Amino acid sequence: MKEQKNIFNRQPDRSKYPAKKKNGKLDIDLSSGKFVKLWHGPNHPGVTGNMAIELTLSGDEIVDAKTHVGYLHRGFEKLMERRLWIQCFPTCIRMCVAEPDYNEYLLAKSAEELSGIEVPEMAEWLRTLVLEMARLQSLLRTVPGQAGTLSLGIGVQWGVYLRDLVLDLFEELTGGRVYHMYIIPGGVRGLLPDGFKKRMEEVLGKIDEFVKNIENLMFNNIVFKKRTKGVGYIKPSWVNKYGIVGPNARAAGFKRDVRKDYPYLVYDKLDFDITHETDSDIFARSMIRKKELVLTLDLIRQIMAKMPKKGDIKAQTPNVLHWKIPAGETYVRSESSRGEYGFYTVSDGSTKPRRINLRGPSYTHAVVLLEKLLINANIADVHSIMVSLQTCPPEIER
Amino acid sequence: MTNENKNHEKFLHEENKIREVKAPDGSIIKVDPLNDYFLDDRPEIKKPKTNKIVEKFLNWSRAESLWVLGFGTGCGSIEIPPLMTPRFDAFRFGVAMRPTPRQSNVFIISGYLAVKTLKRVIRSYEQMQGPKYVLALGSCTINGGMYWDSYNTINRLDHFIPVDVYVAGCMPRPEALLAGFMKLKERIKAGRGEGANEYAEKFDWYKANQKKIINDWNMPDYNW
Amino acid sequence: MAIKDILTPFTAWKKVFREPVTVKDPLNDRPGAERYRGFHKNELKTCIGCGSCEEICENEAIDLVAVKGYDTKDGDSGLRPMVDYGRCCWCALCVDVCTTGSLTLSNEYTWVAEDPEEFRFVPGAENKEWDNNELGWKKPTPNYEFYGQKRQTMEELHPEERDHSFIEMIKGYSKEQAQLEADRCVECGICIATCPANMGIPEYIKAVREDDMEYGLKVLYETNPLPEICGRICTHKCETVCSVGHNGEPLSIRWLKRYIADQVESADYKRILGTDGIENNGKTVAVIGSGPAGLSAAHYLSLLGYKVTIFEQFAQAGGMMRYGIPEYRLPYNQIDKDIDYILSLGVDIKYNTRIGKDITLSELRDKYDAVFAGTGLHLGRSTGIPGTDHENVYQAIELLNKITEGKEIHVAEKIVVIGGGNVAMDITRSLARLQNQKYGRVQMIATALESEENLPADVEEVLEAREEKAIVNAGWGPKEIEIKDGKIKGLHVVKCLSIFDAEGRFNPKFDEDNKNFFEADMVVESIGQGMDINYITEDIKAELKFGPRGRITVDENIQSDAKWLFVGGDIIQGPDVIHGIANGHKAAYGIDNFLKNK
Amino acid sequence: MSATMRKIGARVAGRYGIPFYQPWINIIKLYSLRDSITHGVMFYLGPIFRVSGGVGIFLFMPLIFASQHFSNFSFAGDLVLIMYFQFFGMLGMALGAGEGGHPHSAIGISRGLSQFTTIEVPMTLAVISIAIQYNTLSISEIVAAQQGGILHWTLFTNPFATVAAMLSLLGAFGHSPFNLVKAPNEIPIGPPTEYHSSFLGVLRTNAAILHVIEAVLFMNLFFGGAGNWFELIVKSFFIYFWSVFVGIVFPRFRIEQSVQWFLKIPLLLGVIAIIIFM
Amino acid sequence: MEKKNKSSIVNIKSSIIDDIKSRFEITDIVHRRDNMTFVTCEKQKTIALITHMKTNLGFKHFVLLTAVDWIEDGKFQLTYILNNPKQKLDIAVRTMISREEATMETAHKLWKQIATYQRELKEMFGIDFPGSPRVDENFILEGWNDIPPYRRDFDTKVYAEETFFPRPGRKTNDPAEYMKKNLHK
Repeated sequence: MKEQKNIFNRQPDRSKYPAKKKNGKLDIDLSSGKFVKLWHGPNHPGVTGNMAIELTLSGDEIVDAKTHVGYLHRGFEKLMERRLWIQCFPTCIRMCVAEPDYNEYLLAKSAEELSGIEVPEMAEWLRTLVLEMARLQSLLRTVPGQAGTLSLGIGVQWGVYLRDLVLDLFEELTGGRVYHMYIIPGGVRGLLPDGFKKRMEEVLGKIDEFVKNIENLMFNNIVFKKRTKGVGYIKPSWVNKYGIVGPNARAAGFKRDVRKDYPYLVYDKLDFDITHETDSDIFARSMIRKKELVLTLDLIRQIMAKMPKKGDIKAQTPNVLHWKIPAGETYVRSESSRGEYGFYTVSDGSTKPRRINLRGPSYTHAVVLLEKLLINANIADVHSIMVSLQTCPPEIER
Repeated sequence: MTNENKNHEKFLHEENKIREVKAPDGSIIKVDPLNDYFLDDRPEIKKPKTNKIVEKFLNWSRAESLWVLGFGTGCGSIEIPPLMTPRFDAFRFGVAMRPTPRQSNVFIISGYLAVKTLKRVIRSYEQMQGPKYVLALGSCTINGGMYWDSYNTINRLDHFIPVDVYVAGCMPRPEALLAGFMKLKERIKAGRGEGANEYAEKFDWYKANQKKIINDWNMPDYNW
Repeated sequence: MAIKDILTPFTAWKKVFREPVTVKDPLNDRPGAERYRGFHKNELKTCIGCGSCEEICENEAIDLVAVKGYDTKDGDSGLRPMVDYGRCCWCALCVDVCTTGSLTLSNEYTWVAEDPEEFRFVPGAENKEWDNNELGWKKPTPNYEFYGQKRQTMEELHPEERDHSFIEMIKGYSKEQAQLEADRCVECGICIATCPANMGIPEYIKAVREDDMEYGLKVLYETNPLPEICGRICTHKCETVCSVGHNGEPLSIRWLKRYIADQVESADYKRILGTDGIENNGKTVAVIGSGPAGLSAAHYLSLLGYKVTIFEQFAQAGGMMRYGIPEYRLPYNQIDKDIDYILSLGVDIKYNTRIGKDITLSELRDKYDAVFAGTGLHLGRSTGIPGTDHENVYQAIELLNKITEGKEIHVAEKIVVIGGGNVAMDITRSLARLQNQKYGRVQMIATALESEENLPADVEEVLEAREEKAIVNAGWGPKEIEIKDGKIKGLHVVKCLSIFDAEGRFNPKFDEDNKNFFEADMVVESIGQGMDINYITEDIKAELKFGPRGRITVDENIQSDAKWLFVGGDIIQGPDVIHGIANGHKAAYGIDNFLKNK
Repeated sequence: MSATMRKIGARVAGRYGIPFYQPWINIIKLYSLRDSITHGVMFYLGPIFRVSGGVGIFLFMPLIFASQHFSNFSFAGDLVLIMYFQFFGMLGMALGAGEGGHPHSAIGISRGLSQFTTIEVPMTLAVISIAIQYNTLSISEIVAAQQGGILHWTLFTNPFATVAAMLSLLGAFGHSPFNLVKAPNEIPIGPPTEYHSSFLGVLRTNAAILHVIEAVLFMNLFFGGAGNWFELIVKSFFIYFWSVFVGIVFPRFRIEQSVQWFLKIPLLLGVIAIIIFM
Repeated sequence: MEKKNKSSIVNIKSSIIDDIKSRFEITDIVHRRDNMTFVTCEKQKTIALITHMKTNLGFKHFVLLTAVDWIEDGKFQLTYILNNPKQKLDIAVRTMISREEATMETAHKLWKQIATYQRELKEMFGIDFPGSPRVDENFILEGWNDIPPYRRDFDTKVYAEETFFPRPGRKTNDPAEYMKKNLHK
């Protein structure tokens, strides 16, 4: 494991850093002119979503960082306490813009688990397909996005174009472009349209070719390597301390993947192994995401091959207009492209949920971990570290 | 943004509080940071130029090169990257993303507006220059959308900043967004894009609405 | 510093020469996918304004508003959904829950406007250009519903078990069967207006769902004092209009009503309905006939504090319910359960007292403050075809009366019943049972003027009759009963082409050469009943006005022109129980405010 | 010119890119904006310096070789003058933006200045080596010396100087590996954060002139000047294209990395070039 | 990883549960799935229980901390969910704290992200965690002068109607009433 390798491989002189005050606060007396307070604010073109980081700089080194969230707070958990279970279905999707399908699946799964409904087999396959396609379109945006932070623009252009093709496939299957509203408590809302498999194969072919291009463009690009190797290093010991999950943990060598550890839907019928890297810096994390991309392509192909032809899509649930779910609580988790994504649902036997709480991976990555990583990083790397952790602010404040 | 907001004292950071400072010549100066920071003069109404032809030509140029402020306020901002990339290339229509409010003249409000974002939106809107236009996406700006009963999102956008064009859709598609741009161009060329003047005329009404919602008027405390 | 790292990025340049992938003209050459959720469309004809789309919408984006050209009528609330695109999130739950399937989404998605008020519209009414593109989101097909389309099957006695005994045929719902059936209700309330008594149907279905029988009973008794009876023999108009019935089987409202009444013991009726300590306001009302109208009037009058006395001509109360309807459809102990509760409210009843014979109407007029006449139709009508005077030709009503009183009646080997209504079916199936008991075989033929589809009897009645091996042969006009040496040989019939002529008056046309002969040695006529109001003496009759077919006309609170006389039930309106109950209910309030401002 | 470059860049990304007349529309629109807020005199003077730098170079640059009115005012020491004007423009920008008061512009300026100085080093070395080689300081003579056939271009006579200059050119144009000055992702747009409407218009016009002139300068110094208009356009186009060619496919260096990179290879080449002709 | 069959997970879990039961009195154990159980423990013992689980029962990964507002019986229910990545087990510890003076001792030393959870709970529910770092900075809401919004007695619909400006001119009517008005008086 490489220690943080500084380009000038000399320790920055600590003199200009503020000493730590007794209560852990750094005594930065702003008027001393040594420090500049800068807001990597909500209006920054680089921020994915709205999250502000209050940086205190001395020269180009960041001395202290505080993440401010709350720009996208809509109080989902409060709204969902006022809505019937079926009405929570379209509301809970809007919690995370990058991957709406995981919210749908988790709400459906917790409702089914609490009320003991069995989902038909065809619906399970369709759900896995939709979840994998959601992971695909999210990775298509973040893998080249990492290069985009270093202004390698064309990678992003290709990636977002291909993501758009995947969105078209979503549109045919589910009827919606980004918010699919497809996985409903009890099953799914439609079978595969005809000719879907052929079009899917076409798009996957284009994405294979894209992965080859990205490899040439990003992964053996001297400047990209210089900018990402050794930056934003996560010590393996932090993984448990900070609750790091998903690709960021796998980049630090931990073999943790909810799809493998707690198999849900039909993941136990698909054979794949967990991707992992060892030196956990930005380069390793983007490498992990590229491997995940390749893995998702392969998974989708497997699903398409093994999927049964016909089958009914929805179990018979009680009348949704007054569906009383028996009292109880459950925690249901799934693996989104950013890590473990879980719903903690409590129902009190009435027609409305008592409490639904989303455990998003960015909750720890963006707030506590990012503040730790940014200390003595360079101002130019703030944005690339944030994107490498794949933070999605609406998940933090819901 | 005067200081007399009713529950204002509760949320004032210490460095913004009114304080007395001893001047070098010994006299005491009362410093009220919030007033000094923000010039409180009202935006003047700038009437378009007299003769029609020049105004028409300028309007044409304003319509052809729309510089959008890259501030994704809501969930619709996920539909803006596809707009800028190969699939629905908006550069062809003269649309370009500008990072700073100073240089941009179209403000895309891409969905719901939390109160905290609303404060930044107002501040960015006031920083924008000259003939500025607002494109409101999605149903959240028209009548509150799905968060009509949320305590933290505003219901109607036209109460806070003058809006030029609304695009329907719960996250309108990029094509609908482009149609929105076309409509905006039409409106500018027809000379109806006077949002800035409208903001100046009804300044007090807008300010009153904004004050009713936002209680914490502290601005990030730059230290110089 | 691998050389490869410096050079490989340049491979990206090969993309320059490839054709760019931008969509040429994005505005109009990228239609939504075949299943895309675009803007709303609604066929206003099939929509019945049931409001279930408004109920499921979590953003309250849908309001129900009146639309020009669609007014409220039976089974259609006349309201149409208006969608507010400042709230809608295009989740299409309203399309999936729509009971009639009229609301769908087109795949059009571009709508740009400068004025925010424009985004509220009634789909289908303001002709938008996407009203007729048929691509777009429809309700997903393979068995995808939000509420059960199929009814809970009600188990009945098999034909073999029931065709020789008079025990009750329909067993009624078990607890979780009733709850599953009640769960299918979308609480739209369209059935309330169709039910003549305007019962709070969604209310008591909700009570069944929440298993709160006491509240259910309270709701029932608000508008219908005879739930047990009504739960068995009501003509359930509400089920024909139930919105769930449009795309699936309607809710079995009648059986649910019966389920509630069955669950509650008659002992604690009083406790639940809180009707024991009603102080009497001194006024007295006389009720003639203890049929549904009479009983319901008596119930509500005694609730209002009046002292009610009922005069019944037969030995037991119940009128047509007891004497007209055989026991396998309506067991007598259920009738007694309802009637005993009403009597327990302080209503006294005088059996075997016939008005006009023992007491005259004018006596009642003087002794009581108001009189309610609900005597019903007890006289059978004869077809008047030759041979009807033979002693083996009976009226259905008398036979049914005798069966109820347990008297012995003549049951022949082969019997023909003339008539196609419910009463005809009742007499056919009762005689079939008696034939089974006596001869072990059934030879019954029921014939009627009307053709098979528009037989007046309920569909399931005809079906069950056929199950009990009675032959129902519709579409024949009776010509003549052939009598040979004192015994009936059979009935000559001839094909009936049409029953009513252009103006709707009853004069059937026959096709003479298409003859048929039903061999039988007993004939029963059941072509409708007449009323015997000869107890109304001439002087009172002068004050009254008579409508078509001799029925007394009354105003909307059932008051005849002789102010003190209220007339209700079958003699003024409608063939079934629920109309009687509704009239009784209205009459009670009519009498109440008549006596208040007298 | 810059529009065509952006169009080519767009093509790599697979999209159509902006119509070629777009930059002119942008400039017109910028002048058409109604109100503009100034942050004091210096803020106002910044763009003026910038434009004067650009125009200055334009004046003293011999565009077409040996044609009368197009060699405009080229005199003996104009090479040094042009170098001075280049740096003068950069300085003007720095002063103006500093007044703007936005932290991002402050950082942008510190980066811009440090990067520009490091670019100057190999550039001046290359220029000195050429001056020594043709022992003259006037561009027109240098161009004259390179006439007659491709072999006479400085590219071949003094390859090290050309390569050093070309690499430093990358930094001058501010394309991708070294576009730290504007750095769209890290600090929104660097120095011109505060500039808007007419000021920005001035800056934009100057930027267009500056890029073209620098291409022409390099053409004259290293690629044998231009005989006629067509040759001028083609050559400057390719020189400009070189920086775009590299820029599109490489991400951005951090400031200390770019400074360090410049001081390594291009400096070495510059020194060798000088030694050869010493 | 070899495929663990169902029974082995269950008996590992039961051994852990018994271990916990012996040390701390825990009530109403609910087995939601074979790898998920909910356990209730009273307020004082919770942090000790969690530290015990973290140190020597291998529950290294902290999943989430949240609060559920049982307003009827005046209680907040705090749920700590912990996960044992090796055994692939989840155990959620529930504690009931009173709604009026809602305080809970802080657990931020165990995991770093607990501080953020506690900050959010302080702001959203008003549950105070004395000593947790930066607990009283406003985390999500800015300039909020009403009761903490996630409590159930705060009605968000009423609040939205008075503060924000709902668009007037919307009137809906109920089909049953409408028909009642038109068809039968």
